[in-house]
Amino acid sequence: MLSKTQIARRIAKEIKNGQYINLGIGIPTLVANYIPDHLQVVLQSENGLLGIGPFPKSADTDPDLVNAGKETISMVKGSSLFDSAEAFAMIRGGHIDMAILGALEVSENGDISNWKISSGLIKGVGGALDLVASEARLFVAMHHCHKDGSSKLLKECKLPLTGIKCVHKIFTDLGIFSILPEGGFKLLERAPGVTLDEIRDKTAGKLVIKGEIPEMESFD
Amino acid sequence: MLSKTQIARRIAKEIKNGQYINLGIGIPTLVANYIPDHLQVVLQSENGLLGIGPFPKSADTDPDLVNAGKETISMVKGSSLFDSAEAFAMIRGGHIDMAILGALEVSENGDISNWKISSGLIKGVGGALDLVASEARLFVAMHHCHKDGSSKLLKECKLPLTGIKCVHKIFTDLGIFSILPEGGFKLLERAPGVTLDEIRDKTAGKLVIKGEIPEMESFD
Amino acid sequence: MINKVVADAPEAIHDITDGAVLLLGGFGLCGIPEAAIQALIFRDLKQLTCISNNAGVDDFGIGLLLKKRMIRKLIASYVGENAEFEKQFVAGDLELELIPQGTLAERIRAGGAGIPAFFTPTGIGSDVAKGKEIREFDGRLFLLERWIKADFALIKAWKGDTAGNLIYRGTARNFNPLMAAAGKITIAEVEELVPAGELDPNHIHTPGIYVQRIFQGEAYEKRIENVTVSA
Amino acid sequence: MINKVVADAPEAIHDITDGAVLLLGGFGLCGIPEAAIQALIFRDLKQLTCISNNAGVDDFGIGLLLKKRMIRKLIASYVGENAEFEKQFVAGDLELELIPQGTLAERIRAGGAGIPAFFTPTGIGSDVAKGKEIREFDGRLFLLERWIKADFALIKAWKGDTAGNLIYRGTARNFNPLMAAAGKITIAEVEELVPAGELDPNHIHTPGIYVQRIFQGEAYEKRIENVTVSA
Repeated sequence: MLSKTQIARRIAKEIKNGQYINLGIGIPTLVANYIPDHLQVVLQSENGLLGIGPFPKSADTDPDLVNAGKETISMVKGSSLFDSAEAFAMIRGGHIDMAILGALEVSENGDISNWKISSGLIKGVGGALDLVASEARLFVAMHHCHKDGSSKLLKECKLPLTGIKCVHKIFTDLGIFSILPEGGFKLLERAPGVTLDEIRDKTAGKLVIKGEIPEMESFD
Repeated sequence: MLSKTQIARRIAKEIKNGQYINLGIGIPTLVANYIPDHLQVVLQSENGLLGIGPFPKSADTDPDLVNAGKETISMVKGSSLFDSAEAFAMIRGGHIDMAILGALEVSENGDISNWKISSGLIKGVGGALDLVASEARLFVAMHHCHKDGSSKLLKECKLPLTGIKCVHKIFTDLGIFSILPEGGFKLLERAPGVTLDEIRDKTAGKLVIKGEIPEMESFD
Repeated sequence: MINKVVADAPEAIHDITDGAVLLLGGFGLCGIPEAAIQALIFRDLKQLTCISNNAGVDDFGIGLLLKKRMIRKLIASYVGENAEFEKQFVAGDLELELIPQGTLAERIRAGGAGIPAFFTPTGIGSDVAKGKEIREFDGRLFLLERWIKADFALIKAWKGDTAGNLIYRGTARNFNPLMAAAGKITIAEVEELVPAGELDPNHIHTPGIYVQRIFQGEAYEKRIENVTVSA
Repeated sequence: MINKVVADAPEAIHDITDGAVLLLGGFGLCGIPEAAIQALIFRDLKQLTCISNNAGVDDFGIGLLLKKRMIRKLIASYVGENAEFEKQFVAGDLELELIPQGTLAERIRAGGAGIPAFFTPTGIGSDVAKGKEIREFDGRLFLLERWIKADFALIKAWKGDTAGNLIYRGTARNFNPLMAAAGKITIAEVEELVPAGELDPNHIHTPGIYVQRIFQGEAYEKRIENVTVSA
């Protein structure tokens, strides 16, 4: 079973040279820390920055420089700043290659629900709807199950939908799954030490296991 | 009868403090030279400048600084530069207060035709269609008649229309006219030495002359 | 150049009335019109409609207007950081319209640019699409969204000049430039106000034509919502 | 940062093929991609569709492509300065689509921004509205216009960096930033190319994400169409 950090590290391996990437709040934000140095990739913050750098030193925090999670950040060499309309023109216009988002539920045909809800109130939709409707390759990073043990990989989402048929791959603490064109979670890799039975047990939607399923390389 | 320069000088008197104005090619461009110094007005060039200044000294011409007529210009203090989408967002979005355009024909209900045509080819539409469709107050500056002596103030335009029911006032070498809500060119002022008969004679559309028509102050 | 300078925030906002529709710049607490908000809470206004990406936090930003119960309706993309908001909403005292962030930005941009409606892919398949016209272009589905305009836009920039030209700094730009163009009366506050001609025309983010009033604010707190640092 | 630098104009445009749809930046001769146009005329291309505000003059700008009869269709707002264009058009060798300048700009902006269609007041009552959907919003009539995208966008900036970030100068900005976003492959030429990190992120007009290739051009002529001076 992977920790949040390990999920982030595993996703980082999927990143290709030359990509422009939007990282959602939560586990996706952690991915930034594990992108291999030899890759030239650019992280977008939808509040108006291309080229997110590491968190700043304490003395360098700048209230005018935050990411979409309202956290203080830094810029890298070659960054550019712009307004919110331009930020989403980039997303909607198909210029962002990949989006990595958290989710509350994913359905076996690739629908996603990731709206936060409390007291019956949807707390917000943010920029996720724009990202899932864009042409960006969409990866989901999340725990396989809710805290009560129920599966987040469902036949159909129960919560309000963020997007339909848009998820490409799902990275959980138990494994990696792609969405089959005809529907179904296709298991690609298992997390170290996780059995097929455990994955079967914790996946409520249609699970497809074909041939030998490799175990992920372990993380130090 | 007014010269082009005198038409421009007369229009300049209509300009009010605080206005943002777009000046078309031809007589309208000349208006810039006669705006009273005590007025704070800003001239827009739809190729991306607010704050057109005078033509530059010969040594100061800059190929990267031209107006919509592709003429070298200068900037004033407080100018701003922007792209063509922003320039027309200003126009279409109702931020430009007044537009002064040339015309080939104006109809008695305020339609305007100002497309250039040669060899049966419309040479272009430029930004005029955007200006006439905006909420800017639209003044037309033109000769009263074509070179063959036929009137440009018509019952209906014969050339392709640039806009409908959009002209507020017309300034010609013979006089100043407003468009009546019910249709018709209402004569407001005569050019120095021009008789009502001459204006009647040279106006093909419905002309409305009510009461005493003042003669313009003469120009030195 | 046309001089747009007013003395201070109270003068700038003096004619905002009950029931007014306001655009408020900023993303979270970054780039918000602190001085205008402070001036607003000293006025006994009611039934405001506030359009802003977020609702601030309980004791800063739009949260201050919420606490004074000046807001009847909030149009935003995310309101998760504000407990006061949740309380009033659950009690039924407050109306909320949630809009995807990119659609919110584009609708405001459309308002300023004279585009009454546009098609966007965002929201297809979600509740956002309910009741909206859906149409296929080039084999994909899109839904029709309308422009957003407001009586007043309250925005914040870094530097400004007397002609209303504005330059923002860092990610404090966010919604401010779009809102500048979509307000019937746009009120800009800046950290540094300079005479017209001192800003490089090529660096200006918001041309002065969009700004009706400008003033220099004082003692900006610029509170950070989440301080995150690396070792 | 992703390095977008190519050696020169011939390399940058090497894969443009017959029948390609091109966006070309500039207004008149101001801010046009001189080097890319020069490289194009050395290639024996046919049946190009060129989208640009103007058609250049007979011996400069897009006029050079016209003279070589490389263009089948021109989409522009004004073509009045080019006699060669008129000759080919009257002979029936060339197709022309005239679009109001603001609509042209907004359609290209929409192409880059993922907006397939939008309503605009421009053209109501004119031939431009023929065959287009007309709809009333808030008591006024608007017509529906579609996005414009292209296989390649050829644009020109003042300064650029290796990551493709661009800064324009004066009114040479015009259509270039919009076209940058609407080209599947956007080729930017600059007068000065600097390493990533040398341009102030706050001054960048076109973020590098829109640019696929960048090179520094040589010996820009920057011809002035109408030199006008004051005494």
